[in-house]
Amino acid sequence: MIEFRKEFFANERDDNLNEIGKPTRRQDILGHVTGRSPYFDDHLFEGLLHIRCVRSPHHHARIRRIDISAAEKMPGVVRVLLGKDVPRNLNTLLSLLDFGLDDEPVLSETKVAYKGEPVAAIVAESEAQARAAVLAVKVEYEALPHVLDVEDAVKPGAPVVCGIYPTNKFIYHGKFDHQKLRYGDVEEAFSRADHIVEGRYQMSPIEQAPMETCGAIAAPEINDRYVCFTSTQGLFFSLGTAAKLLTMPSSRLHFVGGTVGGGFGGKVDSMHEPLAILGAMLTGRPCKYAWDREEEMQVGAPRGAERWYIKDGVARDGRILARKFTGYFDSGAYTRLSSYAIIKGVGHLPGPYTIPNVYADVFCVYTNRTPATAMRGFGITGVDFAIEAHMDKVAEAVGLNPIELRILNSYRDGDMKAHRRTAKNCALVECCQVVAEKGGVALSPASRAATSLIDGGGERGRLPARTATDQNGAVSGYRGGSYGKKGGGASAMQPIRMPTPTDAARAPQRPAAPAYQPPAASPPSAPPPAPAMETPRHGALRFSSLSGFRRR
Amino acid sequence: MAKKPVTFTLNGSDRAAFAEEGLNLLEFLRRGIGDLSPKYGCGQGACGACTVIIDGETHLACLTMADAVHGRKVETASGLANGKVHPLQEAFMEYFAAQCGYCTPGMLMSAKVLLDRNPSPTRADVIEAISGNLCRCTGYEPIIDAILATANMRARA
Amino acid sequence: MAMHRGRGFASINYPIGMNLGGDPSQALVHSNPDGKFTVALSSIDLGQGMKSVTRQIAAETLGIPVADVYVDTADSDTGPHCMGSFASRGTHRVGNAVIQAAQEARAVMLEAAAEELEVDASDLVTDGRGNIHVKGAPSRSITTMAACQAAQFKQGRTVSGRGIFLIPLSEVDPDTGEMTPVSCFAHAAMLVEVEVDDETGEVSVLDMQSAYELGRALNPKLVEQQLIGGAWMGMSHVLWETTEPYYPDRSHGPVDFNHYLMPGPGDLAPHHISVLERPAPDGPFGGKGPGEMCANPVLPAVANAVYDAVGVRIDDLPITPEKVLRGIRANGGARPKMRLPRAR
Amino acid sequence: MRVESYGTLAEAARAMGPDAVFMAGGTLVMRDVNAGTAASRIVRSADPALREIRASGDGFSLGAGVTMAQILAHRDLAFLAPVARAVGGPQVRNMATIGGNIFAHHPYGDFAVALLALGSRVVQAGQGGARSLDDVLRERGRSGGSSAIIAAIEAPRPRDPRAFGFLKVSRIKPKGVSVMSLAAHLPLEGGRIRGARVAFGAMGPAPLRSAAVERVLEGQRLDATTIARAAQLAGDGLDPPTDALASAWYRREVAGAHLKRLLEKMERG
Repeated sequence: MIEFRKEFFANERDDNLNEIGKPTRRQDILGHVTGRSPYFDDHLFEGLLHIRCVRSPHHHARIRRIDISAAEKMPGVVRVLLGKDVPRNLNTLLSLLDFGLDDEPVLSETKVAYKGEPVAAIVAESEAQARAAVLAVKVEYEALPHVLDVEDAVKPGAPVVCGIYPTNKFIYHGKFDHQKLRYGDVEEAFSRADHIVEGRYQMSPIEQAPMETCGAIAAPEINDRYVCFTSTQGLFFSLGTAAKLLTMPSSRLHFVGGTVGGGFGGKVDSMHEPLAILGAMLTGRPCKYAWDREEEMQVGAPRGAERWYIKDGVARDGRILARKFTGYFDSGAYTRLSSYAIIKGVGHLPGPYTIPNVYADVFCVYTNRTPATAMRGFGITGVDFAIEAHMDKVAEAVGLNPIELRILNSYRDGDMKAHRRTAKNCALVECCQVVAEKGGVALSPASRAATSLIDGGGERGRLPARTATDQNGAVSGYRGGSYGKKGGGASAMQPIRMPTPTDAARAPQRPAAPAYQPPAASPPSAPPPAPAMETPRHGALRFSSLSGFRRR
Repeated sequence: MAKKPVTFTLNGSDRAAFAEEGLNLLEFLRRGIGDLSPKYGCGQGACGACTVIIDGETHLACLTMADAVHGRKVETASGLANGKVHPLQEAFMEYFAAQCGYCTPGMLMSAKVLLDRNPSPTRADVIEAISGNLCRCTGYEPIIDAILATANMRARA
Repeated sequence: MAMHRGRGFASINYPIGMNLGGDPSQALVHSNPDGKFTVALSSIDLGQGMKSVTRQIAAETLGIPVADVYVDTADSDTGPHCMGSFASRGTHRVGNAVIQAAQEARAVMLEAAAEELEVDASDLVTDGRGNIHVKGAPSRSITTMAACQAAQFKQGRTVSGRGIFLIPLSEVDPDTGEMTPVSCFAHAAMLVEVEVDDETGEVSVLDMQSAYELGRALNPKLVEQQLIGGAWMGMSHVLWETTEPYYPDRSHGPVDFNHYLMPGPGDLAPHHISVLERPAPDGPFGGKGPGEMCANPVLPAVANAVYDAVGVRIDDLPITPEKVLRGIRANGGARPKMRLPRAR
Repeated sequence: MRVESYGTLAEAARAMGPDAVFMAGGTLVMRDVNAGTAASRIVRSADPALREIRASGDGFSLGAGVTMAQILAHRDLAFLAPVARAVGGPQVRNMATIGGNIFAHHPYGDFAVALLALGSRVVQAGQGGARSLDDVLRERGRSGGSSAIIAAIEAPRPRDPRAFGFLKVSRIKPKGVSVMSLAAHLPLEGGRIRGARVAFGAMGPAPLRSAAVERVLEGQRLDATTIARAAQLAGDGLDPPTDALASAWYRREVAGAHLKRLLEKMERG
């Protein structure tokens, strides 16, 4: 039951195109219905070996000893992999963007920080043999106190989950233990509000649950290369991660994928490719490493849980004068993508509304649980639940129909947003109006007449006269840098010209070299000098500030 | 591990191969025979991605021991198109009843048995018939529509 | 026992792409000698339709039928770099890269045609059906096949093009959070009707009325796929799903699809969708990317509907029958609100 | 792991031991095989008796290898069709057996709940006579397993099929595992209940009967007052587990509501 309301924004579109806008069948559909679409596991190899991991039964424990002698003698076992076999056994996913510190090993050597963390990997002739050998690896653990709740984890004296971030909080900009948003002065606005509405919201961890579990098959390819068939959502992302962990030039890696049985964000983490390739390197044979469903659900990274506190100051007529957020993202034991999800979330606050005073402190918190990662709606789904459940409470507090409240506060073209950029291309008012009409909800004449196109801007488009800032959560010992300010910032802020279909004759635009390059590739031109960001705290480890997406 | 010869019919052709003791039919079909259309989704009997038809009934290949098909007729999605695509396949294409496509082969097997037994199913019949096949992408609606459309098309023909 | 109906509303917007930029995607387009084109990408089709939508974008830009284009994805030896398929970036970032590559290839094809027709390339247009002709003079034409053959075998031109799309990295001000998060937003509003059983706390979704604004719908059927499936996932998130049912306690984590709960085909609710299309100024043909945002409005709308039905606010997801029942008990019974009455 | 196949059930029974598990439909055992957690010996039997259904006027006997699909297809067992349909999806019903259902661990085993309410007896392979299902399930609840093989289930047929009722409560429709399942057999004599049997599934380590509810129903008419009193006592004697689907608190809390719904449905006929 779908209708296209072409009357909206009709003058902004040319609806007479040849192929765009047509309900063309999917290019891949014949393969899907005949069962011939080639997913990563649909490649057969002679002599395929199977990898399965030995996993921590503890939330948090020191590893005293790993004894693989019995496992090595088990039938079908070809090799047992340990952390020391991984050429560079520490990574953080976004290091490819120079974002954050390496914090997570492929196979842990010293301690485990969540139940299910891998400490060794069996490479065997059959999956059944690999499973049997997993049980034969003897790991001696010394259990450590653990912490599972985000607010417990940020209390002084909480067990340290990941030593690289000793306060269990990701460090933003080398400056604060959280990401701030400061726009206007919420406290001042609260003092003159007619209503204060407060709420606490909790999202649950959610599994992406693609029908195909995550996995990869790697095999020695001709001429000293490795081919890797993978379910990854980012082919070069996984290739770059594997190249880094295996200290191997990207030119020796040949990744094949592109046809994936669902992802929803759960196939970005690149856990499988490096281990499968390592297996192939050390055995000289094709190796498959894939999660079974149980692993997919409990050691595969979920959409992390988020906890949000929202406080609104509201005028009698329903206008929201101020909104304050405190957010905790449960990152689990390592960073993966949570730190970035927060940036995306903070850029999204306070939701699709024009509110003159906005404040947020958002923490990326480490706990002793499975690391979280991306999922459909990355950084947004959780806070949108909080905002919109909260809006319902605000509507009740001021006695307004919930749709009227949204339209009243909705952002419009030309409004200033809390991240200090002007809103454009808005359409929230219209969506609300269409749904009200379909659902038979009566709107006031003012709400019916509202539009995203002309009601905004003016006073609504101006920055606040004053913004209250603070140094809460300032950290020392980190030296933050800022990509933007150290060469490149100016260009980064320039508007970009987009290629348009009516623009055929124009010479193709060639932006500057991409910021991310595979680690082993030699730069095509002299890179800009790297800002001095070495952290004095962590020796060789390098810290990039939050926005320190440094060029190499 | 002991190996047993298994002789059976796959999509109308005689097949024979050795199966290791305890090997499930899914792995046997995929790696032993080379029919990659049944998919691994869980190995627990809970998702239906490995659904195949054995002697006219849907079974979960992951929970079937390979040698259990000895002397029996097995059908998989790769055999559904016989020279030209099956009406169900045509309807799945037309109704956009697949996104990632991973559940599609199993879904088609369940749909085929439904229509073979009940040429004019109700929506509730279709829902019951596909209840053992999970889909994470489509929200099921287009799949239900495609199966009902196939039945309607056949009724008209 | 009583069943209580309630309606809940939510509206959202959604930022398209990795929010700070710095996430390039590339595309290569080239023609076979007979005018059939291949688009080489390393982008991933997870089911969202990456291959299909870039195929339509390439065909539109080249000015040829969609059947003359095939998209090859994800071989790192042949497909140029792409950050990947996440953050709703596929349509927007890769689509723009494909346009740029296809424009370059199209320009060569038109030059080849111009040489054959002995006219100026700038006077040529494509008809989208495999022909190139002089603007206003359809009889002075050449097929795209002939043009590409001429380019290859007579003129020695490669009918090919390269494309990249990059929104450069931007910075975040640590003190204020000032940033340039994204270049375009999609929008949605959703009205959900639920029924709540006050003896068991069970919630059924009865109906969804939605409006989604997602830029131009590049392929309306692909858009429909995302919206129907995405709203189902939203319903699933709010009422069923969790890997840790007793979070933050880790016990009883599901390890199979019998315990990891998602609505079955018998739990569906009719979903009445209206699509609005306000083209994104920087999107490929104005497209934005409906893939992620479609689920988001359902979560709060259902929570708000549960409150409307029985007067229980559940602010912890998922909204299980147990939480609803505990809330009803705490209130001493259901307290229907009926805050979104139907106008007469 | 070794897989052993035997022509007759008697041979299979002799082959059983603490290191062995009997596999019928495979829905439980193969999952363990796939996960590498199965017993070291898998015993199977192709004995045709396992698949036999015998139905007579007063009773019926189901071979332990009879599948849910066979029950659904059997005309004379129509009153059990709603129970069989509540087990798994179509594929599972084509595979899952009566015998397996009796050994199925929480939250599976809905069919056993119905068999328990019917007063079934279990015929074990290689052993004379039959034991009550109550005893077999109680033993299973305590020890968790058994190395005996079930050959068949015998049960009396309700004289009036309306005296038998079944309800499965699940979070997912139409195929989901049990929050709980309930079965009641309430034969009427002169309008009063005689020989009430009420069983719950997913409310203890194994399906179990509710003595308190049965006592309240016994000798009464099935009317609103009786139903309300039964519903109040529904939680008594149950020991529901907490799992991903529901907590013990919730299961206990809604047992009465669901029992009331089942009894009201039976009252309506």
